[in-house]
Amino acid sequence: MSERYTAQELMVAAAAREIKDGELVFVGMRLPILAYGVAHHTHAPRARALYELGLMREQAPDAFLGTMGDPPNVVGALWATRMSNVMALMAQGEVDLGFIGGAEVDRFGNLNTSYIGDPSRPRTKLPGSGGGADIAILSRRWVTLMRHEPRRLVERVSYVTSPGYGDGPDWRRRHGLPGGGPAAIVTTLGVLRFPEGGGEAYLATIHPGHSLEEVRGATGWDLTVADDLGPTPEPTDEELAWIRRLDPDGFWTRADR
Amino acid sequence: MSERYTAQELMVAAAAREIKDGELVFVGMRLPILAYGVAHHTHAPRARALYELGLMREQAPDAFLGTMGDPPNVVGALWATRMSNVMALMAQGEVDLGFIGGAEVDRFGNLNTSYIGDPSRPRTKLPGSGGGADIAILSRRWVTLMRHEPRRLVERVSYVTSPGYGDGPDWRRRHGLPGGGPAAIVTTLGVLRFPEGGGEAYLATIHPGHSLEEVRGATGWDLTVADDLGPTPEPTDEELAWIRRLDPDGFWTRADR
Amino acid sequence: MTGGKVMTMAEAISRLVPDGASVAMGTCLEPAIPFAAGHELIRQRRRDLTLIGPISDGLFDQLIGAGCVARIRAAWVGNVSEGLGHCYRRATERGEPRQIEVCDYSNFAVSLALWAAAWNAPYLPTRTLLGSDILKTNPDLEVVDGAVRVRPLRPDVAIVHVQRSDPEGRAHLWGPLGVTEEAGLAARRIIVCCEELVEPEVVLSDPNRILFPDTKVAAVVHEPGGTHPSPLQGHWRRDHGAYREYARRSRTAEGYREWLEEWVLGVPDRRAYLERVDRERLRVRERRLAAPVDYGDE
Amino acid sequence: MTGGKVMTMAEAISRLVPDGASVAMGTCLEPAIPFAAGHELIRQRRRDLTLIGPISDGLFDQLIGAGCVARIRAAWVGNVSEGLGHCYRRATERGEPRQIEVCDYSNFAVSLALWAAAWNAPYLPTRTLLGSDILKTNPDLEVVDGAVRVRPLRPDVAIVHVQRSDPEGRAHLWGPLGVTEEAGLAARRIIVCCEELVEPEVVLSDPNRILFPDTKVAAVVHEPGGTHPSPLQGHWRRDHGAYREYARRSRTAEGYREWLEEWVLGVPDRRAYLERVDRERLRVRERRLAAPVDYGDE
Repeated sequence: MSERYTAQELMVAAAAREIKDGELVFVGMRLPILAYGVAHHTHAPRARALYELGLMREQAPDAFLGTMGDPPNVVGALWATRMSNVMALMAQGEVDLGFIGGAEVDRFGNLNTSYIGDPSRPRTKLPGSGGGADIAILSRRWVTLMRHEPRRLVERVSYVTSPGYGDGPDWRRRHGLPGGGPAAIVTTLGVLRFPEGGGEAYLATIHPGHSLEEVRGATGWDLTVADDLGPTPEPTDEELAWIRRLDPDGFWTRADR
Repeated sequence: MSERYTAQELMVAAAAREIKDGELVFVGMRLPILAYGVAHHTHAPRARALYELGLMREQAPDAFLGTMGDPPNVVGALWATRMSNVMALMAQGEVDLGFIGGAEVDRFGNLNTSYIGDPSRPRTKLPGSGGGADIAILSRRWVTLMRHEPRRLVERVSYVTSPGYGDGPDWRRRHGLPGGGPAAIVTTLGVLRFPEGGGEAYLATIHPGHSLEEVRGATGWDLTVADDLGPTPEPTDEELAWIRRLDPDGFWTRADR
Repeated sequence: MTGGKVMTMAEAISRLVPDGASVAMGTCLEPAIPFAAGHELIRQRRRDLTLIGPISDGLFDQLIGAGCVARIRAAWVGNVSEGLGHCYRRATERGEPRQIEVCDYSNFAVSLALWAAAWNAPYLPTRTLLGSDILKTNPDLEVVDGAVRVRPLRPDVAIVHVQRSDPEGRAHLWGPLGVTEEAGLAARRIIVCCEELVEPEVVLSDPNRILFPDTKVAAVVHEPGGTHPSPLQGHWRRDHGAYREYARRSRTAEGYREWLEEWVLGVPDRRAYLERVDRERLRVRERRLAAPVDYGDE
Repeated sequence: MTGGKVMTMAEAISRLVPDGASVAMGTCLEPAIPFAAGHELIRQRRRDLTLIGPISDGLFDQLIGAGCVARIRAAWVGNVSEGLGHCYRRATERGEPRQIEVCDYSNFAVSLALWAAAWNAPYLPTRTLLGSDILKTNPDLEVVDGAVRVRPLRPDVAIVHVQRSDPEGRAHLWGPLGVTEEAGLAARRIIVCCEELVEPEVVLSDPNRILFPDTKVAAVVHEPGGTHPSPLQGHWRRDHGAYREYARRSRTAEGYREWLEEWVLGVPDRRAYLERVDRERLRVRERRLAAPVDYGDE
């Protein structure tokens, strides 16, 4: 860990880099809102955002957003409409990249944001899908962000809210899921990716200041590691400047978040 | 026939009286637009109109309308929206009365506005359903207006665009049609009605100046006649005044229309 | 103003509507019909089109008469104030100028078919059309378990005329919307014809009034008066006389051809067409401004 | 202004939301949440409600904690900026203050379920939710022929907060619409809460912006500030601090009860509530007016 930036700031920068210029991005709650803002203001000025509550934008407001529904996110929008209309675009395969907040993920990228334990009397009730399942099933590829802990990165999630690759590469096709599946898991320790065509997550980069042993110890399955495993690039000064401008009080990116 | 009014004016007045105050009326093309205007300005000031192109009104504009989409029909509307939204209300059973223009009708009130003869090479190609089939199937009751000729009032239509009572009283229930079915056929010679619960049309009133023999001769089936067969009430002076105000050039109501 | 996706009608039709395309038009029903686009299709002698729409007040009849059309997917084709569509009759009854295939719908079914395509649903189930013979003359409708399954209709192009758009196709339309929103969402691409071409600030000041995502819009054509003889709220009243004249003259194939020569083939573009119309009689002069709306955010 | 369907929040809730009712709220997602209506439901000790909505940013959690709720039909329940819903957790994990039933949806599925009800369709088929365990914890979802059938959701009441309405309930809402339109059309009745109660001329000047038919609207409540702590375009920013405070205090059942006493049970109505909020900090001051629109017809 560096004193230049917090783990959250590194995650936001890493998430932002998943966005390619010109893409249509389905932006979920919380950190992804900030990631889209950073991407727009740095390397992806033409990336567009869709928000499930019914907005399309081609630029991020130069303002703090606690939620996608904060008033500055409406001013300058290219379209303020119904949820079903933005979902329509995703159902048509128009969304290149979606972001989903995660609570628990497994080696095949299946996400659980619903129940830990028996759904009829769960040990922990999580908030639920929101648009997560829709993004996981319908977008061309998607990325999730979460804290890297053994209880979060597990061998097999007990409840699949937002399907990844199910039990292996062919599972999505067999079940008729139209979208492409997860592309990356950005955690507090590293970035996990999936092989072309789907399958099991592998560790692609480790965040500066962390070790492979630490990552393995914090992962609930026997983690595959990329042949070319390297460090996650640090946030640039420009990225950090934008993160701090869009989140001036560290609402999302303070070290204690 | 009187010199006080044309046959078309009598039809409009008779159609207007089918509208009860406070009802929600699905207003079709052409004469029904005028009928709603007359009803609103005379006995049914609180009747509301729905127009399939996406309008709801609680008053008729004091202006000539060639179509429901003429600009005066939008000013003062209670709702300007999508077709599917006004159809939603009808699908929910909220529409008390619908009007459908007819080309050919049979004894059970089935309407054909599509094909005379074989559909693959019709003798006459009529314009089609428009919203007619939707009204016939979904509204609580409906009324059609047409010229009274043997080629129009036929034993059995060759193509059912907008279903009436099919082949008898139980037909709609058997086929799952939610709406109530036809209530009246307003013609140039009289008004035909249907028995409670549906079934075969009978002659309820004859327009002044016409005889039962004339009506029977112009009907393509052996027409049942009401026990209390009487004359269709003439248009009142107030009704005629409104008809002529809303159709000042006789666009819809000249004798040669 | 130019730039963005702005082009002439001739360019838009030439680039975006090939022979054999399926085209949604007249999606507001009686108002805002893109006649200028239809006439350009005729001038460019487009062939084998599939026309999609709820009703068409005149335009589909003209395209059928000109031989542009192979297939109709609509609820109604004719002339709303005058009645039958004479070219439609000649094509279906006698195969003149060519045979066309008709897939029957009701208005609601057209909308549902477009929503099915917009949402990428395999079909939408409804109780409308139960008991109608429309089920027999449209293979894309099927009764299963007591409901009619309406299969998706995905137009290659939707052509709409709106009151205003910016050069990127952020379009504001007001008045009755018909099936315009679902047609735009269902279509692969949209051609926006606009009465006024405005700066982006104008349309972005009211994002709730933007009809559909500009990502679908492939061309913006500034074509004032492009809806004549159909009306456009805030701009033009309906030209009932022109509809009557068309109905009268199109009663015979010869009359139709003369009408076509006079009003379409013999004029190079919409500007020249409008010079032949007594437009001032139709122009809306009184303004009725909507109450202001405040999108303030801070 | 009075007359029409105007009544107080206490009257509207008392007349239109009985015990056991199904209620759609929070249909715009994060903005325009009718907190004032929710708090009145709590004060009137409504019981056995079914809550319907896509996500609920705080409100459903509060109603669950107060024991008003028997069933949740939603895609997400929690606190968008803070995370988990602590009352939701206590109810589902430990049955405190009572057991609740959860029917899981995704956001898109909530919308489709409402559209199915609006169109009176038996279900709507979609490919979303394929492969998700949500299919196992919601009996109103079923996979048939490779598509998920989403059955209709018909709320007894939809409660919406809009920027302005007239006394008959012709409501203008702007900003993100979420599932508000389909919730209103699907519902048997609508309660419109409005920031401004205006003359009919204001809303009728822009009929395209009217949300849904006033025939569905049973009550109009003039309740300025009724969405706090959620935002309302043109009027109020989101009170992130209030969300944080609620998350912090509701972490324990005791903390929640103290919060409830202080902010809901101990205040008679919204006016009194707002006196406790530092509102000026949240008020939108800058105006951003939409470009004018002309509905002229002659």
